[in-house]
Amino acid sequence: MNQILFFAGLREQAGEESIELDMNGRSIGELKETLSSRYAIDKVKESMAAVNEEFVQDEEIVKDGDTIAFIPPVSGG
Amino acid sequence: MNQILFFAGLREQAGEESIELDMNGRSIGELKETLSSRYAIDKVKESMAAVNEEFVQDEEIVKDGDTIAFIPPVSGG
Amino acid sequence: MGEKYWISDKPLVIQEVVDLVTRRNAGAINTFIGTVREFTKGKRTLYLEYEAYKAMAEKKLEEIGEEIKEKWPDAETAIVHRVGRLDITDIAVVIAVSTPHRADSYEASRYAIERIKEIVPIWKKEHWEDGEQWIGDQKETTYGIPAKGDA
Amino acid sequence: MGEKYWISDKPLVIQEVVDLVTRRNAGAINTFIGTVREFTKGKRTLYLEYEAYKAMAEKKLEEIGEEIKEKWPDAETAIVHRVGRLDITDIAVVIAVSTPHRADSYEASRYAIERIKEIVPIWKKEHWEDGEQWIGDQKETTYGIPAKGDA
Repeated sequence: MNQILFFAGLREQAGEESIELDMNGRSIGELKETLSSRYAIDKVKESMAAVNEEFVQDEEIVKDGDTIAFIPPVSGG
Repeated sequence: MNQILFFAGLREQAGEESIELDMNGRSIGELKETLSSRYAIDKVKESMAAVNEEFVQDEEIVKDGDTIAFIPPVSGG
Repeated sequence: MGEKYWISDKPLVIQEVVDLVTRRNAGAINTFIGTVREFTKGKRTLYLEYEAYKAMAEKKLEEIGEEIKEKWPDAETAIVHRVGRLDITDIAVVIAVSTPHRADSYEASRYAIERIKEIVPIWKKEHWEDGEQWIGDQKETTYGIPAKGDA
Repeated sequence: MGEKYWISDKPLVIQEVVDLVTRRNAGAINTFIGTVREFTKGKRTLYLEYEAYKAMAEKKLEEIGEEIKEKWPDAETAIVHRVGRLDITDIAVVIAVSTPHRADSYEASRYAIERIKEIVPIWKKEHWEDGEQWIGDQKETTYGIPAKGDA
């Protein structure tokens, strides 16, 4: 299983801080597609993704147990 | 009369924090000449001068009551 | 090293951050303090809320410290960012960089704040009189992995 | 305005200087803290002594604040410089500049420290293991009235 984390505006759109999905062997791009079409969380498309706290590209393949976070445009400082 | 102030290395060379001289109507350049030839305070030549806390050039004419300070190269900060 | 880069939900104390970089061989410490401003483009902010992906944010702050170390080997850096509700004039971030000479302290500190705005997963929500909104930094609206180093 | 620019013979407190420039319409505060460094060009400093022409120094610090106001109209500046004996890591100077946006706070703060080293009558005497010497900043060995503004 994989834990998917949402933050800021994305968390508000998702209505959840996190959800669990089995994405083993699938790509981040596929996960974005799933979240946006099946869960209507379309803001993932403007977000960066991080796997286990490191930024990754859409091509990244998820392994079982990975934590995936979607990072909307940041505004710290 | 005029009060002449010395600071830092210049004060150590002068052996005094200040001296009194009547420089009314004379220039800062003349005062430097006097201090360096008559008092052997030759470091005034590498110093800036201030009259009443404002930097002045050698041509500045001193009036009675003015306070003259010699400002060796500064090193604050 | 990790203890010099952290996210806090308490009011920030500038001196604590400065203490972390003060050392016998530094002659210069530059600090940048980000505070909550009341007016932005004529719009009045009532208060802000900051949210972080804490574990990753602390890791990214430390990474910024490492990038600085590569570019300015003599620099020591400490950074804390606050989360939660912040009122006007409250401190959101404190960066402190010490270096032997002053020019580097300015440059490295500036580098740190620019990088925070690029790669650290922290978000602010503005609360105005007539609404609220999560703010996305203009820099990050293009998609991709933030570049390392030369931003 | 005068109370934001002063010479002190007591240990400096960063927070006090920052408080003087904190305000609702500033989002950025840059501070520069000059500390006593142990080694300069391989030579070990034991301690420093700072001396000031106090009245003129405070006037010149305030003048720097006014120059900053001309160049960065939204900036607020406070500067304190210490005199007397300072040990390694003691703070000699604290500059704080607040501005609405961060770039200006860095630039104005940098301007302030450069101007201090040019026009403010403060001197330091280095005490080494094998001697002592009044230090003159390289910038000021040429004679003349320090230029206003564009240095």
